[in-house]
Amino acid sequence: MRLSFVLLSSLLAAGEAFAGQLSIQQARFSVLGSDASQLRLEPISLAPANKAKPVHLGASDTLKLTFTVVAKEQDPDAEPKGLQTHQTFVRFHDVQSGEEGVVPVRVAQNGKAKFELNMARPPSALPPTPLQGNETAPLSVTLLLGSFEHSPYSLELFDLYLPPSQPAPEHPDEKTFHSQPEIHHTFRPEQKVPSKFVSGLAALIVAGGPWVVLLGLLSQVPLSTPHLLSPSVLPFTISLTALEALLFYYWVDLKLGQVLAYGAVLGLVTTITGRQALQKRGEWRLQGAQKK
Amino acid sequence: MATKAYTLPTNVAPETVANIRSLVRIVSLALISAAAISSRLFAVVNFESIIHEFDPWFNYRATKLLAAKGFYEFWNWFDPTAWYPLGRVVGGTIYPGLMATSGVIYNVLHALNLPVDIRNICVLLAPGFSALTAWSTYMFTKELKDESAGLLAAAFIGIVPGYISRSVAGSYDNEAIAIFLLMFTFYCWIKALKTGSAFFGTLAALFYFYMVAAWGGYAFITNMIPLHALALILMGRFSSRLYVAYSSWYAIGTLASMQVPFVGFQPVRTSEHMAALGVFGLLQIIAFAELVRSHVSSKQFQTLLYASVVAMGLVGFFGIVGLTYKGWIAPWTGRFYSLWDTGYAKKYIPIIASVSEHQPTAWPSFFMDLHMLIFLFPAGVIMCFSKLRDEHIFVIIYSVVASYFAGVMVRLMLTLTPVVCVAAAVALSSLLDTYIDPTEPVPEEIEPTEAEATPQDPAKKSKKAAPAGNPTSLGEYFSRFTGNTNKPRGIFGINNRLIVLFNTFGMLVFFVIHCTWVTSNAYSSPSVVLASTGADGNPHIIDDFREAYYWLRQNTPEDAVVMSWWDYGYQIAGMANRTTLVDNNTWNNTHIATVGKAMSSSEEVAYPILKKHDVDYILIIFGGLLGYSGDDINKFLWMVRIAQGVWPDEIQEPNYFTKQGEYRVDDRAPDTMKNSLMYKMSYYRFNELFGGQQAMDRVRGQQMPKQGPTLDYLDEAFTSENWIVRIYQVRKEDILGRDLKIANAFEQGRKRKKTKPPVRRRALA
Amino acid sequence: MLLRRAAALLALVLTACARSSTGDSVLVVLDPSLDKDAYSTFWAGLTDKGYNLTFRTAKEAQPEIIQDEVAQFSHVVVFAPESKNLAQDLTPQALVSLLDKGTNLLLALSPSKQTTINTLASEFSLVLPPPGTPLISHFPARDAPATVVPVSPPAAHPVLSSGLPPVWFSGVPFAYTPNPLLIPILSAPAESFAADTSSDSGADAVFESADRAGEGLWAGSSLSLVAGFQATTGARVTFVGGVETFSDEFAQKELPQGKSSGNKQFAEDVAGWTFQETNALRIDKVEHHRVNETEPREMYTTNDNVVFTLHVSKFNPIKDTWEPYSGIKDMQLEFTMLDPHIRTSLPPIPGKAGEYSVAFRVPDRHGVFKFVVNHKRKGWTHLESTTVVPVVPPRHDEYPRFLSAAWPYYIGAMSTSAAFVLFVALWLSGDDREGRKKGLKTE
Amino acid sequence: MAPKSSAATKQHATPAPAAAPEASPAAAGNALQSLLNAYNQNTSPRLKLIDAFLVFLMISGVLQFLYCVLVTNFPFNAFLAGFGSCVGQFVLTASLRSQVNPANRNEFKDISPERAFADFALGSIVLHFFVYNFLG
Repeated sequence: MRLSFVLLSSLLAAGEAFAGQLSIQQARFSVLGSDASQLRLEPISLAPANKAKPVHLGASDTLKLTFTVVAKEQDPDAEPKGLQTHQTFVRFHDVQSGEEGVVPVRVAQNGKAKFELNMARPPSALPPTPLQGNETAPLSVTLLLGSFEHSPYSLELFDLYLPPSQPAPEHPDEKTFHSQPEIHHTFRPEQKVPSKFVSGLAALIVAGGPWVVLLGLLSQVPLSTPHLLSPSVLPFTISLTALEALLFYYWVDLKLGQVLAYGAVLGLVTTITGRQALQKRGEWRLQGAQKK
Repeated sequence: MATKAYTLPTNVAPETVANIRSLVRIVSLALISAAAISSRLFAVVNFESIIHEFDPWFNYRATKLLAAKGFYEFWNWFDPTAWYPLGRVVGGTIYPGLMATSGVIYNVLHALNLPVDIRNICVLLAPGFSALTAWSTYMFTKELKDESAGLLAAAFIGIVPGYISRSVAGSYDNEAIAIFLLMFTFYCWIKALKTGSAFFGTLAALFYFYMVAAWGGYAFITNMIPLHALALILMGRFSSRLYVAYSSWYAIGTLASMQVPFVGFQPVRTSEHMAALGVFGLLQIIAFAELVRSHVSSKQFQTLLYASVVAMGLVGFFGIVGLTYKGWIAPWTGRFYSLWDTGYAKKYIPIIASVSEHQPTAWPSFFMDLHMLIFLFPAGVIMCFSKLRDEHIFVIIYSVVASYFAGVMVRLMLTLTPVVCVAAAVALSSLLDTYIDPTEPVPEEIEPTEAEATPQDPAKKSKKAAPAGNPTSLGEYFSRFTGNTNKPRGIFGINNRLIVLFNTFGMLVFFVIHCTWVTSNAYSSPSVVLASTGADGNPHIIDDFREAYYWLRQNTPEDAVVMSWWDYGYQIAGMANRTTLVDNNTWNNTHIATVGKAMSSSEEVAYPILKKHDVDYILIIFGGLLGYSGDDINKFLWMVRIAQGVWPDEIQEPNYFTKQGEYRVDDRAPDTMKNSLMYKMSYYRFNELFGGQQAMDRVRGQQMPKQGPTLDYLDEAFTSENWIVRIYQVRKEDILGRDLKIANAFEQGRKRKKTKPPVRRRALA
Repeated sequence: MLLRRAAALLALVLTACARSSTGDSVLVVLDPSLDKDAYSTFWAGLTDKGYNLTFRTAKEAQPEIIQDEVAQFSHVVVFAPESKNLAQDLTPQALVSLLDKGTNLLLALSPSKQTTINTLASEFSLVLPPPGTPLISHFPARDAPATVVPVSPPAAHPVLSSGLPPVWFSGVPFAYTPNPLLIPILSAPAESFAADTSSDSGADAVFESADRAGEGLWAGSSLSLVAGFQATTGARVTFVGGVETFSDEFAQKELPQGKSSGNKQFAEDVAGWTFQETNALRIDKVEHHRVNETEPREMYTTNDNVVFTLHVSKFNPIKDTWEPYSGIKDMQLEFTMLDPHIRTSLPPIPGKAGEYSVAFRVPDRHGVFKFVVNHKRKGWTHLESTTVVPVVPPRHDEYPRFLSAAWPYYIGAMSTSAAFVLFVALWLSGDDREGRKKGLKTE
Repeated sequence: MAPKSSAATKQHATPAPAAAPEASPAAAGNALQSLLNAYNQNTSPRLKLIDAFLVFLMISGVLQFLYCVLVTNFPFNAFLAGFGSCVGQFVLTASLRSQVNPANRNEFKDISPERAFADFALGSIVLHFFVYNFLG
């Protein structure tokens, strides 16, 4: 804002510094189709107030711009004469992205200037106009006149809509210089576990069912347990039970090393007790055999 | 009184004979063990007490950790320096049996105040277990025939190269203990089957568990035993003994095998294990059927019964098939397929095919590894047919299966060797029996004891005599018998016997000589240290590997990441103690393919890959100067293939061949080859060695291009004495964000071409 | 107006004791032809800040810039637009290696000659027009030559102090290829352009120059006049299209609309940024630990909840100290293995100066992960920090036990062993006379 | 296998069932009938004892299997342990049965009932060790 104000004021201030003020005459622009058919032809008014309506160019259309560069002399009634200026540029500026391109215009000695923008062969300086949604951003087209003798002149011509191009080239690392989209890790879903009730029930069944059957069957079998407490057999039973208990306790909490150590000791005891218990049983069996 | 070819001392009490016999047996077993151990020490004698090859280095490293930190730490070991950055859950991806074994030995020795270095335990573990193997083979063969055959078998397995190749001192690998476990498990199985005792069944299960914990080859047992059982069933040899033996083995063994984290649920999930499960089920059904059949005598009922049995069988079978189809049971793994279709691996899983020991066996190596056993082997198998007890059937099946596998994969020669030894021993010992047994054939039998008494002595004697190399001792040994005999000549005459016997002993002698020679020359090289003979014929040690690894250890930061082809991963970890991308435990194909891609693509393509994986150094093996053929350029095509398997459109194998389809490294090599990172790293500055005249690659035997390759993204960091190991450092990114090629050009002061202001607008493609 | 003057004065007084964060020694390399006193304001500004300047001409080799691989000065100024090449130790390579050693450079391009600096510029992705094509602007109309251009600095720029009045510039403009390390500080006015003609008769030449060598017209605000560059080492370089920007003349020269130019302040700002006075950040400390713990872990377990904390401070040139700095709102933390598995914002903790912290749940995937902070913003020191932590699966005893789902199995196993015990007892205690069975059998 | 398997013994002096060769279901029906009778008559209580336990093990095994199939197999190791313990114990007991069964004496020459029981005990203890180790 401030900047433009400065420029403007400087422009006005420059009035007396130079031989005269540059300007243009018989300015008009036209849009030609690919088959040289004239799609649009309008004169350009010098008053910023009534700027021309936006211009749309197709991929193969051509924008024609013709005008005469003149210098307004000090005394108003003098006939302005055409001349060649040092700087006669057309500036294309994308206000949103700041992209900008400046293209020179050839001016004849008599100030006649002709500019063509053929979208079939666009000049390399033209700024990129990538699609935004289904539209390209407008380029504001400005005419710049500058010379060493006269004070400069710039005129905003119109807004120009060009066919879409690729977006402006970007350095691969560019994105790492801005904050990047967040990434969230998707965790594996939790193992789904049946309700405690169900598994509890099942546990009860597994615990209860077979035992009922077992006891039922055992009740059928004529069992005689004469040696249940006989000193020769009991130790073996006990030591085996102890081993089982140890293993169970291993599950509850024991380290492998410990269980192996205790197991070794118990195993030794068990072998001894087992040996004599089984010998005893062998005797019983055989004597039982002899009995008959 | 039967006529005898020669008389034996008769005035000896049978029990003294028995005692002497057992004494001789023990002594000879001891001597056999001694021979087995000592013949495996060539490696230590020729070189030094060092861990060999590749995998052993990892096992060694793991064992050190186990010895230092204890079992539970070992079990939970996560190794962040392997497979960077994926890391490796070591506890869950190894067979801990080997480490556990030497860990136990270590702790026991230290408990006895014998401060033995863990390294020496690892180095000497294999020879130690080879003695045990000899013993268990003895036991096994004893069950087949008799002690004499057992001793022969023990002697054979003790020194046969086929087994020594995997168990020399320092080759600290799973096979070292696995073969012992294999034989002993089989022994227990046979024993259980013979006696039908659950005790041996349990024992078999326990050793099976040990085997599972020790070696991936346990699958061999897992399928051999069911196969045997099935064969027996089909031959109508079902018996309660079989039921007892198999059930107790399978029930306990399977549950036990699942305790090994690496195996996990496989025994109930993968097809490799389904045979065992199926046979188990079948046995239950048959047992039931047998019981009832023997019990009821109703025609219909039996038909009904058979129908039901068959139905059950089918249901079970289709059940398994269906489950496999539904994916509950994993189908066969690739390694398994490659056993049936040798071309399979090359097509679908190059990573497996690339392993040298997975290549099919070359015929000469059969003779090299087994020598005369290879032709005694069939004879032994035939003899098994002659008396066809259950265990003989086992041996027959074993020999058939193992021979096939040995033909398919070099490494499976190992599983063949024991059965060859057993069969050969059976054959040879019955030969000896026939010719030494003094009785001449007469209707009535003589008591077998004497027949047995003699034969194993000459067999043993020969083994003892042979290394000394004077077989004449055998001669005078026999004159003892012949001295006081004046028997009729003829087919049973002593001379004819002697001819045969001498030939046999001759063969034995040559066998021993061959084994010794092969062992000392072929199988004792650590491959970490290479031996060569200089121009003057003096042995000359090439120690480039350790030189390079120690350079890494000394000159690179602790956390440096070293990229190399997977073969060297374990060695880098073990000797250089640096982080690696891939190693010999080839569990992640993609990661290996990534390395393959980096190696086989051009610098600018490879660089981002290297950066992404934080690679600091690249290590390659280059044999071109010395003619060391096992170098990376020769392995290069595998890298390409494996990479192609994952990125088919970026890496194509044909691009690395010339138009004529040759694999060249000279100026006719295609550009893809010349630009590949591996090529550049291998031949970088190679020309300079030849000062002016054209460089020569001694492995490929090709003239190198005049203009050597240049490197923009790597710096040569180290090259070993004989150029076998070359290490490159990966450049840091340019501080001005330029491409390193340009940065280099700038550093060398080359003019950069004038750049134009960028064109902002580009037409839509 | 008065107020602003006063403010400027005050600032000047305050900055009097300021220093760079990387050192005070400055080497100034000048053209023999260049009049040192014509830049007295600039030198004075620097010395007032506390820099000690060492002068040497472009040709003489003493004092050396680098002695056995050690940079002798923390900053180097090269104002030598007239001398085509500099002394032996000032080759482009040497200057780049200076950046590698953390030395900052302030370099003036030459509008007329192809000097060392001009060739060096292309390494920094600057594209210069052919020699002898200075910046020309006929806008605004003014009583200064067309090559002396008032340029108004951008309204808000990380390097420049805000509200800077237009700056006189005379020299060469340059284009640049996109490069995030490059920070355009002053870009040419839209109406300006580069040309080698000095009269309206040159119009055709200007027109033709456009399609000469396909470079197009060197014109418009896409060109830059002063550009900074921050190397990945953190060292900073500034290229100035024309030396005069720093001259006393321009500092005093009045703007067309009669206000004093912003050159002095501009020069100070540019030098201040280049010499690491302003926008200099650093990471003091990185902490990570489990939630409800204080000590960092050797390795974390999957699904742990982890807190990551970063301490950042900023250099205060006025006090010449590093102060905790909480001003960064868009800092981000990545938890990376090969690719970032988690990227989350790392906000400053209110109340704790200079602390940025976030808590997150470690992915359920083991491997060697890295806490990565890589905060790069144009004009600011890049904050990069990488901390490696292995993430491991739970230990064998860290898994949940006694799950309700498995009750039946537990019970089953127990009842089996119970049954076994009972069976053993019964079996051993029972009597088996073979007689019995025989008896049964025979009947 | 069905419970009947355990409910069968290997004794030869079985009274021939009164099953006439007719439609197989009926035949099967009274064949089973006769089977049961035969069993009840001439099985020694000790074998019956064993059979009772076999039934017990089978039922608890089946129950666990059902739970696994119908409800959840989530701690799969626990299932394998529980189920495996039943199956393992079953086969071990079955082995014991066939070993002590006097009818099989000729098959197991060198295994006395005591030896058989010792084997059985050893096997079970080892089995249970692995079971508890795997139970998680």
